[in-house]
Amino acid sequence: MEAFSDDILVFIKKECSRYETRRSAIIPCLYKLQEKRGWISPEQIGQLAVAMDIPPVQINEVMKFYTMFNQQPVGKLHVQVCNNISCTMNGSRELTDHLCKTFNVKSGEVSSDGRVTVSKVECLGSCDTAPMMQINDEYYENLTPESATKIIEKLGK
Amino acid sequence: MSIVKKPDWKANWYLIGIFSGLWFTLKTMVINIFNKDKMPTVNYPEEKYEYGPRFKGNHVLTVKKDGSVRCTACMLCATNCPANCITIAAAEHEDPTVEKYPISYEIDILRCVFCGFCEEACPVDAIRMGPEWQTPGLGHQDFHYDIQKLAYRANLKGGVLSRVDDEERHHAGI
Amino acid sequence: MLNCKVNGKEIKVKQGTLVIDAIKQADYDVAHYCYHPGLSVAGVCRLCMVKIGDNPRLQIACNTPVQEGMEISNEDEQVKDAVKWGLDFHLINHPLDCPICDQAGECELQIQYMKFGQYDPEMAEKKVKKRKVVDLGSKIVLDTERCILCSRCVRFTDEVSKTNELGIFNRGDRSEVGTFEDKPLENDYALNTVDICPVGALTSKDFRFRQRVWYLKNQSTICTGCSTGCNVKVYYNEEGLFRVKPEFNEDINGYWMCDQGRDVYKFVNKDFRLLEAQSVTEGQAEPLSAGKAAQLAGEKLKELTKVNGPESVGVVVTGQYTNEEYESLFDYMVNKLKVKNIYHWVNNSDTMDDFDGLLLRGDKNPNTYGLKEIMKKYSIQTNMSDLEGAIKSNTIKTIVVAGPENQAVYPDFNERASLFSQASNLIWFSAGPVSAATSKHTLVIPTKTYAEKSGTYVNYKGTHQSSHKVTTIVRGALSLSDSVTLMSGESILTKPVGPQKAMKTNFFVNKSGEL
Amino acid sequence: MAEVKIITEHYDKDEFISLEGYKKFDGYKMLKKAFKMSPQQIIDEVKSSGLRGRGGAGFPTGVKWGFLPDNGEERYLLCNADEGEPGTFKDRKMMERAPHQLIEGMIISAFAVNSHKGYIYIRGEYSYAAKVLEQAIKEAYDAGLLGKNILDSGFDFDLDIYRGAGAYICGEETGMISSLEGLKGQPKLKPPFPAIKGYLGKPTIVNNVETLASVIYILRDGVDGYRKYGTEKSAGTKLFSVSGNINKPGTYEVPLGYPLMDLINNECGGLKPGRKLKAVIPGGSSAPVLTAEECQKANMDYESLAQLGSMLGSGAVIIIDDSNCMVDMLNVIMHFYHHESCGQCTPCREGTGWLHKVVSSISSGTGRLQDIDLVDEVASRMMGRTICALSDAAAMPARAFIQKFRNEFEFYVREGRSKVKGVTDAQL
Repeated sequence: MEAFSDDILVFIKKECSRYETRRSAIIPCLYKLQEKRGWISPEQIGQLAVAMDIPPVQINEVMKFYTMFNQQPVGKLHVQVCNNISCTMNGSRELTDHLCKTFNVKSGEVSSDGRVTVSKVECLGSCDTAPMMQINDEYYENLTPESATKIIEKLGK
Repeated sequence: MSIVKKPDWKANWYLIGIFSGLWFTLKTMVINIFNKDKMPTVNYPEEKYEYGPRFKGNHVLTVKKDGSVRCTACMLCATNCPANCITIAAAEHEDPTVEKYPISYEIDILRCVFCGFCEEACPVDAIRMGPEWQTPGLGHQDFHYDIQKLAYRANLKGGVLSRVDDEERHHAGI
Repeated sequence: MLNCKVNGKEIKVKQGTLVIDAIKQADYDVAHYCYHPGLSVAGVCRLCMVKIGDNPRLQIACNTPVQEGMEISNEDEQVKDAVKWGLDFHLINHPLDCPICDQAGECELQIQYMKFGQYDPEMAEKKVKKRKVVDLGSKIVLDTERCILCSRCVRFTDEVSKTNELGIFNRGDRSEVGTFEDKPLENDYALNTVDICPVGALTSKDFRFRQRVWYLKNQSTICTGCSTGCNVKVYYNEEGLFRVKPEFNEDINGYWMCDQGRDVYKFVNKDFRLLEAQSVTEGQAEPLSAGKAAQLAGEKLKELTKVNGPESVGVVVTGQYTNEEYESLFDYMVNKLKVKNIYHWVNNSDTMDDFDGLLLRGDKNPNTYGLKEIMKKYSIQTNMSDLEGAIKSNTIKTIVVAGPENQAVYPDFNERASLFSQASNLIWFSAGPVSAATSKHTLVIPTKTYAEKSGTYVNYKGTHQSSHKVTTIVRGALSLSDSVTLMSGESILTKPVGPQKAMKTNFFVNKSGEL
Repeated sequence: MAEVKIITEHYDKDEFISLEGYKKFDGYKMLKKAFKMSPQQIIDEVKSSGLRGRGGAGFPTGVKWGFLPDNGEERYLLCNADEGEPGTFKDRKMMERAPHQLIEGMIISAFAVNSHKGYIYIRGEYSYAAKVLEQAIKEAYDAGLLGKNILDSGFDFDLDIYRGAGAYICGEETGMISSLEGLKGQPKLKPPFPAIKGYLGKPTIVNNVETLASVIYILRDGVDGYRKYGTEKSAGTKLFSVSGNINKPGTYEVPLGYPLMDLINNECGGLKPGRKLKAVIPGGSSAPVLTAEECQKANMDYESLAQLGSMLGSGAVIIIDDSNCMVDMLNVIMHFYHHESCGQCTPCREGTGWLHKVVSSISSGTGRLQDIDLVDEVASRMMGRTICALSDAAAMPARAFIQKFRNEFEFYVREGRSKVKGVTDAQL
């Protein structure tokens, strides 16, 4: 188990005093932890609990409540295709199936080379440009199966 | 308290009774000799009577597919037993999908009234009343049936399979 | 005081009372899982629905304070429908574990189902599967599938024990109660979570599968584990005691008790008891009945005080007996035999004043304060440390010990016993066997434990609490007062104790007419 | 009547994003005007303008502000930018295109309710919007528009941004407060309402992005100017996020009371050629669906839609044409609520799961006829029984779909396939 680097510890300290309660800093700190590897391991939660002086169970509760924190390793490119109503009407299922087939993964799983994870997510608030997907933090809109593949391949290089 | 009664005067006419009895015996014997098929009795123990399928005889503990006892030690049979003849000791099973099982299950067959309530109370078809009714034994110890006897006695040929299967239920999502 | 109407019945309640408590006060049943008077309000089970006035929207009773003139109804058709469906929502993903679930028989789901439900399930789809038999340390087993997520246990660890072990993870119907990384739940109050769990999600390892609850009777008594004197309920049948649960007492323990107190029933059971009296003369043991032994002891003491004088007798008393027993013992010793060498055996003087801030105290005797009161009353001021010298110098030749009921909390037990054995005569009242008592003339007399006698205990703050006899475990044992009566040559009225059989109630037998 | 651009007037200009550009278009002018007024005057102004919460519930903003207790406790102003309702994306547009508009609106509102600390709770997925806002807040601090003694008015206001992490329920105001406190985003019991006991037990006002931005224009145009648009009970303009099977999806600002069909045919360029309108969800996925006939008489305001048994919600108009299977649509919606239920109250936790299971068993062809009634029954028992409105939000569309498109559901159960050609089994 790797100890937290100094910049993370500094960040945690800063965030803890930024908000009215120390607990409010849990989400920002979890984001920070996820930044590096793309997911958060239980050991990291244990360490964070010590660093923040909050019971680990409360951090775990928060982490498991929110969908944006990954509890499992994800690929370098975390492709999240919106599968809610407007996107479904505009062909997001075909898009997801196509991506899964192209990169040879099942929805929610990491591809064998560890590069891509394709997952279905709920509405990302970009319904006017459906179908759309989010890769890591970026939105990609008005997709077709072909254009989506191109984008991912370009980013993967 | 018993009261000794003096014999009635009618008792003096006992000879009539004796002869009518002898006559009945003789008559039936002759009928039976010439009409053997209709005879209601059987030649026990050479012949044995076949009871109906719903006959409530000695208990059988059913088994699972892997051969272990189906009983989950829920104690409903013991609770329901009007004769108080079932004693169960439960224990934790190492397999978490089984969780609870009986380490000992005893039926005091001498107290049992064969009412069948245990069978009815069982939620997992673990106990049934079997077709056997011959229960000879030499001492009291022979009438305390344990798991070995209830589930695996020789004539059950390795055990009777329960109709309720955990795995099937699991797949059905119950 | 506020006036309100519950189902048409007029009652008066205190300011700030919740509707749910008002309904209970009016003797109506109200279904609820998440509400617990000792915890904060969560309002998540949505079963305690009531109709207030003409408001068409149902309210939850646990988050609504009573207001003047409120008209509360929980027998309305609308409420019944809400409760029935609320129950249905609880049950659709609840596993059919009743046969193997320890909670069966006292499960709130079963109780409510028999009252409001009794219908066939409408759910044809698969239930949500979750983790079963999760080991949470040495005390508790967790079954997340059975959990109805009432969050009582989570609130308990947050608010009462303040240890924050439990949490609810994930969301929606995938929610699961648990600890972080299945860490053991090992705080001193952990088993309270088992009590407050309305279903069988949390079960106690100690009680697990040992008995079905409907075979057990219960009786209120007082925990003798420490000087707090928590009010408890012991669950027992003819085989012995099986478990202890706390009972509400606002002044003493609230709704809770510690986990150590839950083990206090163990020394009461037959396996750990002295079943009959023993007279050991120079290594030759001879069993005899307790009554005989007490009479023998009385005669012996009378003789010894006459021969050697009352100064040669030392009496050692522990803080584990009732006030009544102390009274009779002191009366006999001081007034009849003129013995003044009465010593208070303190088991753990270093940790005596420890307190963990909630309930648990360092003084592991239920009645230290009662003993001190009595000693004051008879103006006895002695010091236990003097006794050793007195024994060694042979000024005290006879020792009478009112030994501890629970020997486990006396770490110096064997050491003291061998000290007392140096005196030539030893009379020991004990609930458990005393193998270390090896004096020339030893008489060990079995005594009753707290569950077998009635009496008064005085707790750390001087509250007198009387407890009642629960059951008889060892028929040959005597209470200390009975022994003293016998020792002084009088006879006690012994009622013949028949076999105490907790007859199980059999539905079919009792209601045979309905078959 | 056509599109009226009040809030969105300068959204097409890129320079509007920066403080400089924003100031060019009269930015922060209303703030100066506000500081000359008394807080009570602003509250009265907002009250009489008839501004209603734009987040979904439509509660009058001025009235909400009036609930604050006058006990000298610290107050918080929270901006609800956790826009999770499927079909809604107006707030994202607002934050990305005009961050200073929101900041100005917040300072004015904070001044009105006398709060000195504000948070913008933005949903975690909107990382770009969060960056834009963060930059804008920094600019505002540097320009003395935030912090101590703003524009020499003696009023202090600190604004911070807080990112959520992907939970629809945090759009509910108490859920958002929980999340902001660092707890799971589970709604809290009401009463007490946030205005009395909210964030950290202090009085708290939670308003939507659009609501807060509207305050600027109420001050600019005055009550009469604001009320020029909209209806008597639903005053002003509103942003509608139009999506689905439509030619020009996007955000449109029209006066409240605007006919739905006009919005579809004029602003959004109508349906795709050869398609027929089948249904419209007028206010985000939790609003009961409208059939094509109902759409003809629907006006986009709170009352008109309520009359039709639906609601305006967050203003997310989802257009469904005849190429879509309604069973499938409901399955998608139920999956969403099953996924997003916070798991606190039993009826919602179990009910959303149950509804999803039943609907997906219908859409996978294994449904029974009685399942259709079961959905309606289960949904009806979920309504009004929980802490927050999520179970209502799940139950309302379920009931509306079943009631209004029953024949499609029955066909699906009987035939095991969709009535609409080309739609295969649900791939969900």
